[in-house]
Amino acid sequence: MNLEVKEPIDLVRLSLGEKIYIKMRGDRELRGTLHAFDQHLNIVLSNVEEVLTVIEIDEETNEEIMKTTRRNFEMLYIRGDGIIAIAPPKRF
Amino acid sequence: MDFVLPFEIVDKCLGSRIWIKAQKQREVVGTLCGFDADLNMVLSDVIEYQYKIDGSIEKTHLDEILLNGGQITFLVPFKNGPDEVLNKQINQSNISNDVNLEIEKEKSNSD
Amino acid sequence: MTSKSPSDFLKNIIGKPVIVKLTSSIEYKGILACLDAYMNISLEQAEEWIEGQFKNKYADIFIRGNNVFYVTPQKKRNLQDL
Amino acid sequence: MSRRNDFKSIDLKRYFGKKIEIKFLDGRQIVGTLTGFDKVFNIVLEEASEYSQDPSNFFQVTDKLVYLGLVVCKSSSICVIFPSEGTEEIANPFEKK
Amino acid sequence: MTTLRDYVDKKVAVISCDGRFIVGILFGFDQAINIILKDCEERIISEDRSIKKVQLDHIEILRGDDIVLIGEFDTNFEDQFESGMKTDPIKPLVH
Amino acid sequence: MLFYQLFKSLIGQTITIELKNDIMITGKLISVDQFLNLKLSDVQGTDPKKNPILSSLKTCFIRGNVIRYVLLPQDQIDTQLLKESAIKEAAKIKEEERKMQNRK
Repeated sequence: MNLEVKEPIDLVRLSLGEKIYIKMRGDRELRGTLHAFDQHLNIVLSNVEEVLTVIEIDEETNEEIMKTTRRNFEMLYIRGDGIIAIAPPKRF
Repeated sequence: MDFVLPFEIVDKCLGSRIWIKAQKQREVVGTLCGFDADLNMVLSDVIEYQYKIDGSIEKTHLDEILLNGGQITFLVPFKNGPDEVLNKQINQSNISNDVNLEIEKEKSNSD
Repeated sequence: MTSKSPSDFLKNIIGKPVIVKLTSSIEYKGILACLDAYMNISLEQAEEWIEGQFKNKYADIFIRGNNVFYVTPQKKRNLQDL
Repeated sequence: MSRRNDFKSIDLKRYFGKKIEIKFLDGRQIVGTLTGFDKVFNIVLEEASEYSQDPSNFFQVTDKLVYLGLVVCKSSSICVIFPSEGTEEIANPFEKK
Repeated sequence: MTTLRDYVDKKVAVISCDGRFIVGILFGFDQAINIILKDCEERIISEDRSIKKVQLDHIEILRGDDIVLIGEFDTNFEDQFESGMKTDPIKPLVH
Repeated sequence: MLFYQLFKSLIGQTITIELKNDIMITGKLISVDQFLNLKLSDVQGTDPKKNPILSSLKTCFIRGNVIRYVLLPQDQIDTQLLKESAIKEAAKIKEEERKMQNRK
């Protein structure tokens, strides 16, 4: 397997089998082990933790507060068009 | 008035200023250095305008950028952007055909 | 020297510090490792800035092209890296 | 049976030299004289003006026109094209009485 | 192959990207999943999760890009609707 | 092709799909096409209390581009095979794009 990063997508290829961080639209972030990807960035991750950040307005103080909710999935297919960025392992 | 091709106009604008209206209430003005078939554009001496909901405008100056053509809504070649154009208040009640539309022409030195 | 076509512009800034601004206004500042026809970008030592505030640091990051608004050379290396 | 390879849904030649209006996907709207287009419907207008947008609601267009002049419109962001002549605004049929 | 052929002339339910729930007879479709529905009725789901049936007096043509899902409608589900069943409103789809 | 093959290998399995409008649907996968449109039978809302209206569907056709996630049955996925196929396909795509470049 050639270890060289010549194209951006090579960065994803080199992360196969590793734990990666994915930033998605809708303020979602995923962490999990990468098992598959294609040129559209469709992806399969295992042992996934999803963090969803929601901004809520506190009725009394009318302030914006950041609330995060977490979900876990054993094995997840992710459609590529929702992905903004991917960071390989040991780096986040 | 003869038939012109869109890309011919953009080609003629090489080296001149161009005003780009982009998605999400953004505008970009710069000197057109180059472009490709997807209208990705290289611009220099750039000003980026971000129009906000509260009516304020955020301006950013940049030396040179590669702009993603997918973000472009439309282009105004040879114009230097919102600061140059005097906001003309052209009153026009509605678009119905019997009301003849009075557009006050302002022949800017576009060439 | 103003580079001409998009590909010339890219050849000149590969390996240089750049700012990548996304359509959502998030900015990534880092060394441009490579870029492809879809404007997918990979950066090294990248910093993530949201609404002018530093958020995260990534040794490597892949950015999907359809989210990119523009790429621009960083004027001067930011102090954090020195 | 001749295969129609490029099905033309709208023949813009009819509007050449006429005043047309274009609404874009991001809510912008302009009016100008059609002077050119290509086969993917990138469009050139001359003597064009833009209806300035209501800053508080960007999808609401005001009557204020800002003169632009020569304009090149990107086909992928065009939503609606119509001739100014023969178009008039009607009451909103969906308004709850 | 996934096809809508076996839904033609059948009662189907369609969820659109702006969150509408429309029931009708599938009159036609194409590969881009543009569809034509006749004898349509819309199920309006309000904030209090109640469902109201509204007859539409027109043929509904929906572009493929505007469609979330098309399902084969189970007609003997009708009595459930009559019984004042409650369901969450359908949110608009954000790409 | 990689994910088309993956979903084809899951035909007959029960999967849960989360859509970009936050609706979650569970059903048995009956077919998939090259756009990754999916067709399910025995359909119901993953949480039937939230959207019982989905139980009015015998089978349903879901457009690929409205899908956010598909929750996959872990025991049905051969991750080693997936990894090898991903590498093979990435190399093939690169090869095709290189040929395209040379021809330009």
